[in-house]
Amino acid sequence: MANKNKEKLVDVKNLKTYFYTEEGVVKAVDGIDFEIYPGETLGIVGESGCGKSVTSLSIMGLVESPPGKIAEGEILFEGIDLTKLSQAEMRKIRGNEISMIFQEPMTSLNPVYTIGDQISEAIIIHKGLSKKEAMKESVEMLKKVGIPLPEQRINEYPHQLSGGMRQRVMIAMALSCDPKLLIADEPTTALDVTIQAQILELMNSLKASYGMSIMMITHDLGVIAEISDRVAVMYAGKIVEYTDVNTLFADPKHPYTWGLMNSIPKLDRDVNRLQAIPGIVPNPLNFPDGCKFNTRCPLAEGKCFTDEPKIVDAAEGHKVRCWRYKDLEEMKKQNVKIYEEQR
Amino acid sequence: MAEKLLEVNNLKKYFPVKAGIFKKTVAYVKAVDDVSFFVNKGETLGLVGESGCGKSTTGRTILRLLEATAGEVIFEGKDVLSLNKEDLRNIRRDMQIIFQDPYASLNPRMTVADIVGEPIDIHNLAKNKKERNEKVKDILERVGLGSEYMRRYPHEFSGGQRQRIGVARALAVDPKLIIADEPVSALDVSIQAQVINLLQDLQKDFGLTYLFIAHDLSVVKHISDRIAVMYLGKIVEMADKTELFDDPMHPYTQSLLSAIPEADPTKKKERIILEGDVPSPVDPPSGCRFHPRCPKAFDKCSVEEPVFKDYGDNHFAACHLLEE
Amino acid sequence: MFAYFIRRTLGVIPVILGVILVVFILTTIVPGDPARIMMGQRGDPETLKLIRKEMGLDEPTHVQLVKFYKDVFTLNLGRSYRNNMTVIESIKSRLPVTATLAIGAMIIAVVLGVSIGIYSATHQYTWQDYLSMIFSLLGIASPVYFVGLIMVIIFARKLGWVPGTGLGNGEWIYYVLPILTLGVRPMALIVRLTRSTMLEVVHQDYVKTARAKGLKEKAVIYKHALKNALIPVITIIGLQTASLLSGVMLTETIYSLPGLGRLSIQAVTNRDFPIIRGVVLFMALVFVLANLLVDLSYGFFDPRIRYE
Amino acid sequence: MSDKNLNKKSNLKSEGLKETSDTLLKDSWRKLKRNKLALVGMSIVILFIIVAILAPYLTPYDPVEQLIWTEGAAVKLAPPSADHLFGTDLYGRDILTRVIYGARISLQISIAAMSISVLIGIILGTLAGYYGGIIDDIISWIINVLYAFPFLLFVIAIVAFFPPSLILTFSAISLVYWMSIARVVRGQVLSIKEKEFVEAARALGVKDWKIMFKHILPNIIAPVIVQATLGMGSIIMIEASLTYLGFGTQPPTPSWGYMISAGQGYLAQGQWWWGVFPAIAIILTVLGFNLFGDGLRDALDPKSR
Repeated sequence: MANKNKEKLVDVKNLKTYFYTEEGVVKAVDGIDFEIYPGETLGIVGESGCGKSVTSLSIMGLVESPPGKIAEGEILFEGIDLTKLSQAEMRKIRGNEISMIFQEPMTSLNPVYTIGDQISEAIIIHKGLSKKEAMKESVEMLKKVGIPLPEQRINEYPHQLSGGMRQRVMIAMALSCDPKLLIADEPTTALDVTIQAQILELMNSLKASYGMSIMMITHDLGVIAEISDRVAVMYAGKIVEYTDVNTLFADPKHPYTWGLMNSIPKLDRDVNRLQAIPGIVPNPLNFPDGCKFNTRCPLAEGKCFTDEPKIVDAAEGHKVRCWRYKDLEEMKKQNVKIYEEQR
Repeated sequence: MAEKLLEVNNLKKYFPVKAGIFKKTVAYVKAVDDVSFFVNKGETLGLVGESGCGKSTTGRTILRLLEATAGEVIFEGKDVLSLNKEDLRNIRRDMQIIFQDPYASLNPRMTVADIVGEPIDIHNLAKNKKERNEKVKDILERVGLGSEYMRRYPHEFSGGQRQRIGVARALAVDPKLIIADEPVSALDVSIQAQVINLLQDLQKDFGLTYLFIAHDLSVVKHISDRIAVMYLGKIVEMADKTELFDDPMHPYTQSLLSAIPEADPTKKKERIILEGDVPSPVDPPSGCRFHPRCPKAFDKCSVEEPVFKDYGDNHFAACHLLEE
Repeated sequence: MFAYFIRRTLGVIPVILGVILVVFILTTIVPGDPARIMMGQRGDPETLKLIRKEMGLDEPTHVQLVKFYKDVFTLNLGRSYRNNMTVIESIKSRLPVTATLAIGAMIIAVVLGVSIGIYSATHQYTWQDYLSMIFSLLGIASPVYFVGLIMVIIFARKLGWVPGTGLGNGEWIYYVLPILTLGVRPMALIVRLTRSTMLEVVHQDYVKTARAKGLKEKAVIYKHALKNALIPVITIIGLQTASLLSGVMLTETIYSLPGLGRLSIQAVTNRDFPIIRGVVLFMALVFVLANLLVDLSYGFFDPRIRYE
Repeated sequence: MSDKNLNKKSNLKSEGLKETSDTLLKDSWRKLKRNKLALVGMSIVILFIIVAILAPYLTPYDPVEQLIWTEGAAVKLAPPSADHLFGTDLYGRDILTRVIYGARISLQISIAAMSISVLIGIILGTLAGYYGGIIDDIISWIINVLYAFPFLLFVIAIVAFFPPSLILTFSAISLVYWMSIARVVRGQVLSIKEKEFVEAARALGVKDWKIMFKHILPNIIAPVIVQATLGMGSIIMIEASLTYLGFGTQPPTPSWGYMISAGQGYLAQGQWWWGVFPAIAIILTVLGFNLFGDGLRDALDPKSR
């Protein structure tokens, strides 16, 4: 057991990140546990407001405070609790051992500095190179992420590049100091499909050559299936299901995961109607009692409205947070469509 | 033989590019450049393409929210582009639009009742206030919103609910054709399914015809009967949806289909990764517009523009490979 | 970028033509006979006739207008009816005082305003932040002449640190209070604007990116946030020129300084039309040119414009 | 069964819909109430307006009557006392009374000037923004030209040659102030006319003028209110400066700017009350309008919650 612990690159324990607003406390992340092993890709999937982005910002120590604060929990990175580090210590890790790329390539680069300027910055602080050497290194990085004419590009400004190119620049910047963990927050959401395919391929090949771990945050089950080894499904600040990618898609045990998978149209089979999850995500200031999914869950009954389920091992390496996951299994066997095709 | 409700012939929409000292028009963005297609009564035609391919401009030009540069838009035998103001207003009873952004598409200072009631007032579809309110109530219920919502303002609703209000507004005039411009792409996955189901139900109940504009191929495939694929202002392929997905003819369609990440980790499909970015529509490549990125391009492609023609069973495509 | 420069510069031409037109209208719509107004009771019919002829008042309006345009472009703006100096000479002799005041005040306002604004933004909700907010709110709400009055009483009369009014022999010490007085309002505005744009910029994605790189907070603020935050501040500096010139009139009045502001007020009181025309025109042109400079400086701060 | 009901109820709640509907006005008021500075500003503004309206009922003195002729030298420049809370001026007039009546003049001029400015500003700004093209070119040109003049000098140049009157003062101010409103309106119209709900209205066949009145104008009211509130402060300031220089309201009509200019000479000699009280009145009023305007900007912004 101790041995296995040592292997973990990241070990998040009971993380709670709250936002203290005038209207009340928003429990954006409310007690989540997960781990990332060296060289693997962990996918975190969920809809807007589920807390997936806040999770990544918590790891980076970039939650805006006030109003945000890590209220509880540990984030162990190579055994060190990041939540206890000083700002100065955290800065040595950010951009160096853990780096991050964001959703909006259009706004994530500073419009008034050149590409080279922005990439070399991290190299200068973390690797201690001179500006000139760092610029050379930046050209190398741009080459690695597949940007044509890198010598020319480093002198250009972000607005001169397309969205896909900018995301490549972000990746070059993130990888410039050989991080052990790359956090990617919806890196392809703002991009077109053909460009998304390019970026995903690039990330996969860079992962192979750099051997880093990736934490991939997205709402797109397709991207998750494509790139992750293991997946955590988040809903209303909690992880509701957590297992490896093949198991998740073959045998989803949480009604939310199940619903999510059935609500997206498939390319390889035709259905007349999609099985939509009814209702909307509850207001974070006004979460229901009991299971947070109970306002939308067709299986919700009795206990679901009063007691919050704990996350349990439903099978070896398959965690789920639901009182009725066994009933769901039964229904799946009998081919019951739990999300009725209501009109 | 299916009856054509809408026929678009050689539609062009160019936007002037102004530059230089005197802001003279130095070039044109050829957003829509010689596009022809038709939509049959009662069917859904999906119009897909990546951002900047001109699909939304096509939709807006058909409705004359933008004035076309050239071409014909025939709706039930009438050329929409040559109608005068009065006739245009009348024809707008039959053609409606649903927008992408559920936040920008509803007037924040109007109640839901007024938003949905406005089309009824304009086209005098109700004899008195009571009838109008009845109608509004009716329509709201059809899109899954209770009449208790009538006095509320848009900002009180979630994105999915707002999109329903937008649908109700379009529905209020009892249109024949609805142009749906990316109606679900701003919504969360679980909400997308609700709105897609709604659109399908309404189509069945009212015998609606849809021109469904989207960038998400799986959504388009789910809802459409036929699909047209746009690239850089042109339609490169158009066919029945099963035909298009089973046997894509154009290399762009092929790579587009292969690029979609599928929610199935067991399926590792062969990707055709396209090189580079979509070129600027101001100065599109010569010959076939896809040739600089096309994995199968040959000499002729950069010189001569391929003709968009029927390769049997209403499977249209524009590619030199097919002519060989 | 060249095209941008040229276009902006050319864009100023219609505004200048308009400014000249407005100045003409201002001094033509005057009720009654300008010659009579100028000379008051002392004018005998002969003099009045002479003045009318000299000013071209006996010509139809459109001829007068064309003549006025010609006069402006040939810098032939006539002479004062009080001391017979040409308008150009009058402006030249008064300009140094006003320029010293205005430029001095602007430098103080920008340097202090931007620094205090940044400090305030980076120390949000501290007592220093509240203090600077109170100062800037009061600075914006206080009339220039009252600020000047209080300063004179405190620093000149009570403490005796600096001379009160007048210009002495033009030593710099005489400019201290007027410059401070004139600078208070623009400084207060710049403090507020810098603070609010900094707070806005700090929430931009690229600032998050900079932090994610592991940059020190100082580098994040002064390198990544500041340059972006300065763009709207520069705009305000340009637009403030006009209200600064209004302030000049008041400041010069309370400190009895022989500048353009005083000149303009004297000219209005004296009904000295050529001087009124000249000074109003000059001030408007200064504003137009100042804003042209601001526009051009965007090219330096904002690469999106540089590569337009 | 009760579970089902519970489910339904929490569903409604979770969709963010309260039992009663919030109008935009109520929503803004809720946001405004949270902003203490804005409430201070609003209180000052309300106080200012009440004082201006009720002036004759608030003070036993006449603002113009020179008491030294009836009560003798004792009331000449008398310091603040129980009888004269703000003291008296050189002519034995009660300064508090004159400050109160000064509020009246300020309010009259600023409201009149602002109403005209808003009217012209909305009309020209909307035309420029909605139609664009040559109409926009001309209106924008006028705005740019007028913007080039120092406000104070421009107004002085207008008022100096006409017989002074209230009407002249506010007309001259609004003649140049409208462009501040027009600029805001034009910018707003430009951005709103690109919104999809305007496109939707066009797609429905709504006529141009109706789009302007029903869809665009209601959406620019908020920024216009904000700009007008902030502008009230500027106009009060301009009016006071004008009077201070001797070009605005003429004595003996009580006006803050004139009182400062008359009282400034006595300030250093210890008779500070003549000049200081009207100055405090100006500062407070302008501050009030600025704080209230800023608060309104945040409260009326649909983006902030």
